[in-house]
Amino acid sequence: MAILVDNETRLVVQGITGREGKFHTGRMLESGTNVVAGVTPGKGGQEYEGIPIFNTMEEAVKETGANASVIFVPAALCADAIFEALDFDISTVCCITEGVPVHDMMKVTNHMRIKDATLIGPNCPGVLSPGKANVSIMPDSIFTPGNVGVVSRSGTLTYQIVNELTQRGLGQTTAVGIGGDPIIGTDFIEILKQFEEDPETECAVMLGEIGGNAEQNAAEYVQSEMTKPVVAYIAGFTAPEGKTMGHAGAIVSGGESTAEAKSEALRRAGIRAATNPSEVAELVAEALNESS
Amino acid sequence: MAILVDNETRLVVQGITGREGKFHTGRMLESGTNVVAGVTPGKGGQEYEGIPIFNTMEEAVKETGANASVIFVPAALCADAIFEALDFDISTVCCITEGVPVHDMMKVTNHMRIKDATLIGPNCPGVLSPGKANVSIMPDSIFTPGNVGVVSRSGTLTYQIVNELTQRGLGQTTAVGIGGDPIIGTDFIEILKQFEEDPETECAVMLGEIGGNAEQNAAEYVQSEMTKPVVAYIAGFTAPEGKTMGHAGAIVSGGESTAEAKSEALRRAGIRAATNPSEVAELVAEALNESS
Amino acid sequence: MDLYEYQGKELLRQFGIETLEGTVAESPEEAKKAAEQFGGTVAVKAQVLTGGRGKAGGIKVVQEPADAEEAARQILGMDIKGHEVRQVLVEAGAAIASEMYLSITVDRAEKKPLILFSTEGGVDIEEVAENKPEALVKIYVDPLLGLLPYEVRELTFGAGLEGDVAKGVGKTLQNLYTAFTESDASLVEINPLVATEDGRVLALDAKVTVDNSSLFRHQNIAELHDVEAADPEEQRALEAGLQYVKLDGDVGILGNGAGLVMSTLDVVANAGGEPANFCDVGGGADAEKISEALDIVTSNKQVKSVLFNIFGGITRGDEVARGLLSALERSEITLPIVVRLDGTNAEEGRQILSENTPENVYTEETMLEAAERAVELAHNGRG
Amino acid sequence: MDLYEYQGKELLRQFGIETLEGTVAESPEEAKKAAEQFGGTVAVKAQVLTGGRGKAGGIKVVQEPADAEEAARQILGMDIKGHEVRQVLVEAGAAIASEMYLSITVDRAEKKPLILFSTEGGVDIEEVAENKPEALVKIYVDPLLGLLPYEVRELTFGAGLEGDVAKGVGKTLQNLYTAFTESDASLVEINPLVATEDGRVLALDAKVTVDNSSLFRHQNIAELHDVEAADPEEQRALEAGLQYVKLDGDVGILGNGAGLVMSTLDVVANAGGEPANFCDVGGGADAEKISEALDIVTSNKQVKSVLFNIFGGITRGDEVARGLLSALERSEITLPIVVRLDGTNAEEGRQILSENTPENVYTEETMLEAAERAVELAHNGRG
Repeated sequence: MAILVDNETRLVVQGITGREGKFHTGRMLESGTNVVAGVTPGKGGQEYEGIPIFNTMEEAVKETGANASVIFVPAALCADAIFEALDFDISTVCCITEGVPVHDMMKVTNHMRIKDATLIGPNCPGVLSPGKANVSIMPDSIFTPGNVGVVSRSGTLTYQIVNELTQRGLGQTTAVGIGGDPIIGTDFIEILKQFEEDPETECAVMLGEIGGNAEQNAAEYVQSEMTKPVVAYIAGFTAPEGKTMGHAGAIVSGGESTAEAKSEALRRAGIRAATNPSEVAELVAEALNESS
Repeated sequence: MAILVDNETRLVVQGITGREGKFHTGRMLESGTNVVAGVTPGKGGQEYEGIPIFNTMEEAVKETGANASVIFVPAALCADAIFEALDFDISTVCCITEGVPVHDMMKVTNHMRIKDATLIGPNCPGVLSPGKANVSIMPDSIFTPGNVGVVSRSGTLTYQIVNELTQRGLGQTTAVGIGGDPIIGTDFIEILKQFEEDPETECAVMLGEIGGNAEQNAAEYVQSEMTKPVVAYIAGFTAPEGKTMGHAGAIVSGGESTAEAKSEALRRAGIRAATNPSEVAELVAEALNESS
Repeated sequence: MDLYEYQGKELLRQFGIETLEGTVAESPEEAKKAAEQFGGTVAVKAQVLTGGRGKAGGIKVVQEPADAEEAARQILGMDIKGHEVRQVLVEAGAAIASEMYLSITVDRAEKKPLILFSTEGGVDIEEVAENKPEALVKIYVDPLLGLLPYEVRELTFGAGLEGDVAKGVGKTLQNLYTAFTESDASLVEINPLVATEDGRVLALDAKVTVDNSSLFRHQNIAELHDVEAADPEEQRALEAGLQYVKLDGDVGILGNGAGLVMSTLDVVANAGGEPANFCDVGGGADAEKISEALDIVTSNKQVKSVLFNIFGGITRGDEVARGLLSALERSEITLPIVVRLDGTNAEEGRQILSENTPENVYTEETMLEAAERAVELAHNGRG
Repeated sequence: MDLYEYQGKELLRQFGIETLEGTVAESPEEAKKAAEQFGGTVAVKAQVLTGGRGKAGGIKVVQEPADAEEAARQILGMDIKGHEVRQVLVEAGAAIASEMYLSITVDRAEKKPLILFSTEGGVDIEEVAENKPEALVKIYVDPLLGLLPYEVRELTFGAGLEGDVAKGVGKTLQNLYTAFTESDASLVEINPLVATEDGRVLALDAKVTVDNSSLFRHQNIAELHDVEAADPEEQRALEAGLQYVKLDGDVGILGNGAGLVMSTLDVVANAGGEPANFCDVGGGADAEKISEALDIVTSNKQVKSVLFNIFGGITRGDEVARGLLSALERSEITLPIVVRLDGTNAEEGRQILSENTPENVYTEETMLEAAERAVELAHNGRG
């Protein structure tokens, strides 16, 4: 088992003929992902790495039965690409692109309330279920199948921690990069909920950062609803107020959005909150030992 | 039992201080309806017939626990009034006003997909459950409690038929006037579904007219999903093509939208379709006899 | 409210849609002058608020200004499905490469704008839908999101368009959607939408219907209402706030409520009669309104008898009876009038009527009886 | 991107929001001229992209033009939280009856625009929220519907406004919402929004932040970016496509990925060091970008050591090592640089570095070790 993407995933790459689209399609194929289609308006009828390219999502879904998509189109076109994916009943949409306008994302996320689908991102590394499907730009090589679910607002920090988990022999069910923007399709809570429901996941790792209060909301959820242990780490203790730290959403703008406040809230909710990234794997091992 | 409105109904009148609002509030009170509040912006703090008036729906709901609303505000302001009612969790909204712009209604009805509420109308007589609640402009005196559910696109035609039912001793659970506009909040199907689920309703009467194909859609639903007998009558056999017959939505614009096509479709679906209004009560009596 | 072709095109141009140059002419001389101004081939097109003018000979394509004058002479004054042609649109010619169809309507079941497009233009779209459904592209738009770029691509790719034509159709669609929403239209139709040989995309015809309920926020469009073209009875009813539709028969019909009046027409037809009109006087028992309605219905010289069908709901039967009597006192109608009163206080109402009625007024208890009586009286009247 | 008060007001005026008359002055003489032009009381206000200018003495209200000149002389050149004042806004006076607060922000959890209003204006809204929550009206707007009339009433009635002030605030709110969406703002704040004694409602201050990701569709706003006011290092990083934030410490920090760099800062702080900056070089191992980033980080004279933290994911460790070496060859940095390489092909990368590194480059295997080493080297450098 895994969440969001697995052996049943039939992936369409939106923006498959761009530089990023091509590069990562190659890598997703190498990871054994079932990439069934690409979409680039005007390039319908062509192929890339043997994958048929379509002009529209409608055709792609109709011809290939695609059920998941990953988006590499330019930021200005992402909202349109997401709406298109949602309209043809793609159930998991990962938008990798960075720099999508916030107002576009407010429209998209509010529209999603009438859709039975999950949007991951934008500005995210995507979703990877080791040995099953790689719908992401994450390096497959550092992953290994196992029973730890990882959900994170950042990319390389996730690699860092997954790598340490793997080196310690702690494999993963699925790693989900939910993205570093202020408005994202899916917050921590929704993913933690799926990990809670996934029979194979035995421990969840949550990697947060400064900005907003998604971690606090997740803490409340964990405390009241989750039975599985959660290990967390929040980045950005040294971030000054009012400065955007790389991610558009990583900005301290009030007491609640600091790393201290978040770590504090997590601990109050009974979550093991690491003080530095290298503690995470250790705390996971500890949690798994205790619960087994 | 009844549908949509009953003894639990706590009604707020939106536009209570207008001419129509005042008049019908009086009548609804006379029918024993639990009118708990009125809303007219700028008249908050006043009273009408002992009912407190509020400036906003938020206050009205907070102060009185209202759960249903009836709207008498001018057509240009109806969409806003409906949005306001929906936003404060009113579960049944009846918009009586005629002449609401079609584009406004498209926005309203599409927004309703994220709301767990029922909008009846606009351009409708409302909903009346005899002996329980009158959230309508219908004359309470012609109704009597019983086991026939009535759903209709028009007003006086409904009175005509309810009167005949009552005279024949066939009481009603609830009568719902869904309205005569092209875009309405609730179509026949949703109401028929509620009658099917309502334990007290034993037979449903559907009063349609020319324009659109809501009756055909309802026929399909009745055939595949309903166990209770349905009696129908469609008005407008003599209506010429392209002419609006009083109701904005009553216009023949293609073969499907004629009274013949609709009656034909109803009969194919096993529905007793009357050829004139006075047959309806007879067919209801027949249907109830057979099913008992 | 329907717009004339030339008005519809003016509206579309305001939203950036290209059309051919054209001038409205009310006389053959004006048509000639317009043709001279454009030079070369021109089309002379009847301006009427009905379809089928092509088949009726209401469109002529000519080469010379003198021929345009002659064409206008033939078309002006023509009767097309009961509509008198009082204006023609003289339009410059174009080298047409292909004809397409594009429209946006309000879909009642989906409660959304519906875009229809076909590469088969200039023909009846219902025929295309029936005979060649694969040539028809249908797109439902979410009114809260508006038309999205991918939906435009759905249409252009779905129809197999390419190059300039794809771009031109895409741009036209975006502009048409804006025109549709900004004007509160219930229909905008371009048939044919043409691609010219030099790659432009133009609206060769335009049919625009604006939602009557929205005219309060479109004063400029409301002002386009052509009082002269309207049927005089319908125009008078409109001004009196009555719902009125003229029909061909001889039984005048009035009642309260659209559904009840529609079914009254049906019952009259069932009884072997032919309704002369649909007239909904609405709620209340306002004597003035009833008398105005009676005047309008009986101003139709074909009418031989009148059926007044009232179901007393909120308005009680006795009040209605008094309103009716007061209306009858004011009017000088001698035609037989059958009154059917039912509902709240119906008996009291009938009592009032039976005591005070003029000779030409008959009362009945049921719709069927009333219809039969009215039909019989109309037949007698034909005598 | 933050706008200056005068730019924000210019934007709000374009959307119909009233402000006082004002002129930007870059010298005391210009300020005097402006004050003469307006006559009477004027305010001289420092234009800086930070809050708290009032407390810092950056706003002076004066009666005479000569006093305006003197006020401008004092304010121009002032340092407010590290921002040099290079312009003042000289603004006409008004008879103020009451001060209010109005803002629209993007609410991250609800994913909707959030309107905040309070009749307590001119003060910190977070304090109002804490101390007097009943004075605060909060409204979430559905971005697909836009601001609805009833929501405006929620605000005006909710705050107990009446008469002209209620109307003026309602109109201001509608205009502000349009400004917010049309400009792709992430914040529009008017504090105080004032009612004048003659019943007008005016924006006395304006704080506008536009979403950087949307600047591609707001060329006019993007052009307002004040290159001169920006920190030179941050400006250079911006132009090089690097994510860079200047801090106060002496350990320069670079890495790939925002989350990883943020946590590197934290680990350095844990090890007793003080980060000098945040610098995310992004993915890839582009030697040119790395060398530019190193130059920017070390151009800060406070920096005593550099920590370069790379997790090889897509980019393999050996490639990163080669890119880094090539970057180091180009630069003339003599400061100690600690390189930590982990992830894909990390060992190969470390091998390459150990064979070819200049003397001032140290390699470490883990973040913790690398941070400790960098901190130690910085301490030594302080000598």
